[in-house]
Amino acid sequence: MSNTKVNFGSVEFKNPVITASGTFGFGREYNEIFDISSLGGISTKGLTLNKRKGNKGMRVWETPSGMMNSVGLENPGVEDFINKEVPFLQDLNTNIIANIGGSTLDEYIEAVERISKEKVDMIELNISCPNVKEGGMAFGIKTDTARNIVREIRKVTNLPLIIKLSPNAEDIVAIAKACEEEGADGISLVNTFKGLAIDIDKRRPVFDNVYAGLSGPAIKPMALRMVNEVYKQVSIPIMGMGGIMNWKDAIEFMMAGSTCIQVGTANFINPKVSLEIVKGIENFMDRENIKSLEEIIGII
Amino acid sequence: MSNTKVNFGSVEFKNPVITASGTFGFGREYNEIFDISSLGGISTKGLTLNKRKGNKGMRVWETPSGMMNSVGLENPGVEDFINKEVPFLQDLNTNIIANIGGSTLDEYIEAVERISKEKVDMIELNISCPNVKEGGMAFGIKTDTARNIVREIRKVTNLPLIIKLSPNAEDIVAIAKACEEEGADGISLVNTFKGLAIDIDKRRPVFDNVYAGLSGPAIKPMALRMVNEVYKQVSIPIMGMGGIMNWKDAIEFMMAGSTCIQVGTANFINPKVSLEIVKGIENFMDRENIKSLEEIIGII
Amino acid sequence: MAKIICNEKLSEDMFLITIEGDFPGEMGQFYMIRGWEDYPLLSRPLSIHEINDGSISFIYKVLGEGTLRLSKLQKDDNITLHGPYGNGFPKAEGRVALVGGGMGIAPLLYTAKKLHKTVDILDIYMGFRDEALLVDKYKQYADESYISIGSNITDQLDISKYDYILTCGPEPMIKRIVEMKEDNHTKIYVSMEKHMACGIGACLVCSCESKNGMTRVCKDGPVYLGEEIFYE
Amino acid sequence: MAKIICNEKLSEDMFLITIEGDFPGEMGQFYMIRGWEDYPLLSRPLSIHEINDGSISFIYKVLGEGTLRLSKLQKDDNITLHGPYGNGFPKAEGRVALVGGGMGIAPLLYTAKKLHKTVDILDIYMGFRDEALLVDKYKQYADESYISIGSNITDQLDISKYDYILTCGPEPMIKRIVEMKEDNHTKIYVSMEKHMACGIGACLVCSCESKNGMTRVCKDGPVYLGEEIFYE
Ligand SMILES: Cc1cc2nc3c(=O)[nH]c(=O)nc-3n(C[C@H](O)[C@H](O)[C@H](O)COP(=O)(O)OP(=O)(O)OC[C@H]3O[C@@H](n4cnc5c(N)ncnc54)[C@H](O)[C@@H]3O)c2cc1C
Ligand SMILES: Cc1cc2nc3c(=O)[nH]c(=O)nc-3n(C[C@H](O)[C@H](O)[C@H](O)COP(=O)(O)OP(=O)(O)OC[C@H]3O[C@@H](n4cnc5c(N)ncnc54)[C@H](O)[C@@H]3O)c2cc1C
Ligand SMILES: Cc1cc2nc3c(=O)[nH]c(=O)nc-3n(C[C@H](O)[C@H](O)[C@H](O)COP(=O)(O)O)c2cc1C
Ligand SMILES: Cc1cc2nc3c(=O)[nH]c(=O)nc-3n(C[C@H](O)[C@H](O)[C@H](O)COP(=O)(O)O)c2cc1C
Ligand code: FES
Ligand code: FES
Repeated sequence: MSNTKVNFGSVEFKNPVITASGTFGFGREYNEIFDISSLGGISTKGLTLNKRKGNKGMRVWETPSGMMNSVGLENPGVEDFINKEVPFLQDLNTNIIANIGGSTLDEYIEAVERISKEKVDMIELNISCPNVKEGGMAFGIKTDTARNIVREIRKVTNLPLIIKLSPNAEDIVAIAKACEEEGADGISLVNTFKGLAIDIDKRRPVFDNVYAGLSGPAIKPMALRMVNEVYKQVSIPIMGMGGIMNWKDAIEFMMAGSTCIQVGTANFINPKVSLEIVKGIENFMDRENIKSLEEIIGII
Repeated sequence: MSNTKVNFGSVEFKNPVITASGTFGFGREYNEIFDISSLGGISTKGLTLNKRKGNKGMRVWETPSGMMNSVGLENPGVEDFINKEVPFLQDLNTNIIANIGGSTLDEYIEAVERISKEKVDMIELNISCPNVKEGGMAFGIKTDTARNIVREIRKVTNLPLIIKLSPNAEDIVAIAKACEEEGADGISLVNTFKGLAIDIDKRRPVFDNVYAGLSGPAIKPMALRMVNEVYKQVSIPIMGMGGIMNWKDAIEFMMAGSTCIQVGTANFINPKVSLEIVKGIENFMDRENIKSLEEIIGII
Repeated sequence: MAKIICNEKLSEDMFLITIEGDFPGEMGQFYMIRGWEDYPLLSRPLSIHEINDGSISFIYKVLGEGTLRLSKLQKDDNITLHGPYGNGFPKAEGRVALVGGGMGIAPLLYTAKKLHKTVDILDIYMGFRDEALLVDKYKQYADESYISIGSNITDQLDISKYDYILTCGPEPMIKRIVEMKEDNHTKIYVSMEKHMACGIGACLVCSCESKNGMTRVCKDGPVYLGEEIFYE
Repeated sequence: MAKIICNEKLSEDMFLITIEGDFPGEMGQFYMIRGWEDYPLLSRPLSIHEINDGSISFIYKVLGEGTLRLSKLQKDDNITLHGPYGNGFPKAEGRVALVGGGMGIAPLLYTAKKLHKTVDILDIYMGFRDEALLVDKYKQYADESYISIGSNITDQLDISKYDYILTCGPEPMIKRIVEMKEDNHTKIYVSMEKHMACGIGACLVCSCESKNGMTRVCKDGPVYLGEEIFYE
């Protein structure tokens, strides 16, 4: 059987398939459906220093081949995560990526410091959440702001650090380069695209927060393009995502330059999809006689 | 019956429905299917100073609820347009918008000067075509470059001038403001989103040009958001577009801040869709007892 | 994937779909259903209406794209179900009333079937907007059944007669029932509706605030003690 | 919108669909077809296979999402057709051969039906990969018919015997035929295939360069004189 192992910088993944932050909780629910240890990794629901209730009002809206969400980083806070979720996650045989969000630089720093004392395999710094006012995404739009936060975070953690970029960034390649220069170990992209939906009968936005984040197959062509643009300009590895629904999409992202891929919205459509993507990649490797996925990463 | 008239700056449109550049040719083909004089206006296929053959290789690719195109501004050139198409267009009872593209500032200027001698109702300056290398979109990414081209073009034409913005712009609100400051009479947005598709069997991009432009329902949430962001910050009127498939989508765009709306990809799915959108808007106005569309433009 | 046994039109816009297979499920639980491959993107939550040997059924009202596509499916077509999800109704005891409004009657049939043998009294209240449906099917399990068409079914309800009220339907109806409560002996359980994505508690799009903090309607609900909820 | 009369499986992956209505069309023209509302986005071009009083039919091969969805449609289901589009085959005269490879046989039935009474000789050549299909239907209009399965149908073709060759099929086949031409008496017309969006000549996604400049396959084609085209 084919060897799906990939090295993402210094971290080895048994396969390149990781479930995306915010779409897989802390793994417990999906673990009731299949053995999630068979995945390459899990990125946790976005964590903030303190507990958050998230946004009020409608939180989900369906669009053509996409969905918009306005969860707004509802989460139990880092401390609760460490006490209640880390023990469960550590017993799994898969890589654990702690996804960290925040509203202020200090909040990010404190959260990262705290999590860095724990046995998680990686930190994914979310500077790209479009659903929290004055937070998250603000850090991921301008290159200088992004550079600054990565620099500060890099000082306080020795864990492998990947930065999750926003497709709403002014210049995603420039931001990725800045992350690389400031010592990030990898890049993940993309988070959701900022979108709007209007209830024409009520004559007002569907979401209390007005704008919300678009994910799913609708965004795939753009996400894939951004991965490829970044791949051509940076040397640190990439986790690509955005609308991956099946193994073919996953291979496209790898050919565009992703070392690992993340599966988000697709989990909602088929809870076992990440497992099926692992199998699909294995079969593809067998059929095409691919010994190592390195052969196809960035091949286009 | 309801009065669907709107004033776009100094130009009156009998209704706000305009067919989008590149999706309606010069109107001839659709005029065989229905009387296109019943539309508010027509934006022509993107014209350049000289004739262009467009891109080689695959030019269209279907994506989930979207399509990518890589036509690359194939067009007969401004002179041929004036000789062969303008006479036909002038006989129609609808507003004619000449969409102008180019690769260099000089090329833009010359094309606009030439077209300004003709009886077209408006110029739509396309600084956002993602499908021509070293051209089109390059002008629509950075605010300063956009500002500069609008300033120069404004000097050479007295026709109402609208600038068509790219969703790939670094800061679409800043660009829109710059256009306003430089004397543009309106803004149209959005052009297509830059995307990538990969043929995994051939291990190479589908398009010879690698990236291509995504349009259709997939992009609607993002296009609508951009229209709303621009509407909040500029006072010149907006023509909104991106994935409008029916009258409900059109009303959403108007509520987000569009004075007129443009229909692109939807023409391919149903050649009479623009007419049906006009009817749908009329019925909506009757039902909701709306006397003038001004009542709902930007209402959210 | 499972096969459709039949997909019967009950009225202008209501359908009863029966699917082949031995599906598990408790009263008040739901399945995430898709009768299509890719489009629309999300699956639709539907409450278990009935489970028999070798089949499960749902009733649904045609509202938008998803239920419209469901309504076009025919015998032997394939359909995908994920579930059962949610907590479901509690094992009520003593004197029990089931109160359903509109499509809220859907989960009450299976609930009635499960409860009618063990409780002392089982009364069923059903409110419809235009037309009463499936009434005989429900009556077989009821001691008394009450029906209203076009008016508030809650007008007929005296909650003090019951130990348990299990209710499902539009939020204003639920709210009225919860507000009827004066003493503490009647336990009112309500089934809530929220737009969903995952259906299993992972994505938090169905979260809402309850008196005990944030709660996921798909996983911690959809059934709650009436007083726990902030109504709109 | 029109109604489906029948949608018959001809082989593993080929179907014949017949649609109710009096549809216009010339030989070699096509329709843009969608057997669905919103998804997939674009309509699919299919060549007219046959037109009878009160019906039109197409044959298609199941390849991707669109043709798969077409294949699931049943009698009485609705379908949307826009057309007829394209120039179609010219009114050939004298000795005529129709040469089809694979799905390229689709437009040749209607072409044969239209031509067989007016031309001197009408021979039909059909190349299949695995299995011959519909052969009898074609034979009724042919003076001679030639069939190959798995090999090149062009091996049987002597083009000098004909005044006109009308051909449709894979590009390598078409190219072989065009390259056979030595003298000038045989006119070879080829039907080209390109991915399309509008189908009517407005969007230019089907454009390609011919010896006479840029040409829109949907509007100026799909039929061209063989020597006008640059083959790949
Ligand atoms: C736990 C639960 C059980 C339900 N049980 C039933 C049942 O047994 N019978 C029945 O007819 N209906 C039931 N509903 C409501 C049903 O899920 C919606 O009517 C259905 O999803 C509408 O889909 P659509 O495609 O027709 O509408 P659209 O408006 O096109 O749907 C768009 C999106 O909004 C969601 N949505 C729209 N309306 C609702 C709604 N009222 N509740 C939740 N999501 C919605 C859809 O799921 C979809 O994601 C239940 C809802 C929940 C949450
Ligand atoms: C003028 C013309 C006439 C045709 N007549 C017939 C016919 O009579 N019978 C028949 O079986 N096929 C015919 N084809 C090919 C047919 O259109 C495609 O096989 C079909 O569109 C594939 O759709 P899909 O959804 O199954 O495949 P997908 O690969 O899922 O389609 C994705 C997109 O690519 C386009 N596409 C894919 N393959 C082709 C192709 N070979 N040619 C053009 N577009 C393609 C589709 O239209 C769609 O937009 C014709 C094509 C043209 C241009
Ligand atoms: C409901 C939902 C919640 C999300 N929450 C987070 C989050 O907390 N942190 C984060 O970095 N990304 C979050 N995302 C973004 C996803 O991780 C992913 O980047 C995005 O959805 C694109 O991938 P997809 O199209 O495969 O879903 C969320 C996405 C969804 C749909
Ligand atoms: C095939 C095609 C060709 C296009 N050509 C042009 C063009 O020449 N000039 C231009 O400004 N926009 C062009 N566009 C962009 C459209 O005018 C429109 O901005 C875009 O498609 C978004 O709208 P839609 O989703 O309704 O199609 C083209 C779009 C398509 C699909
Ligand atoms: S629908 Fe995902 S948590 Fe409830
Ligand atoms: S498909 Fe639009 S021009 Fe041919």
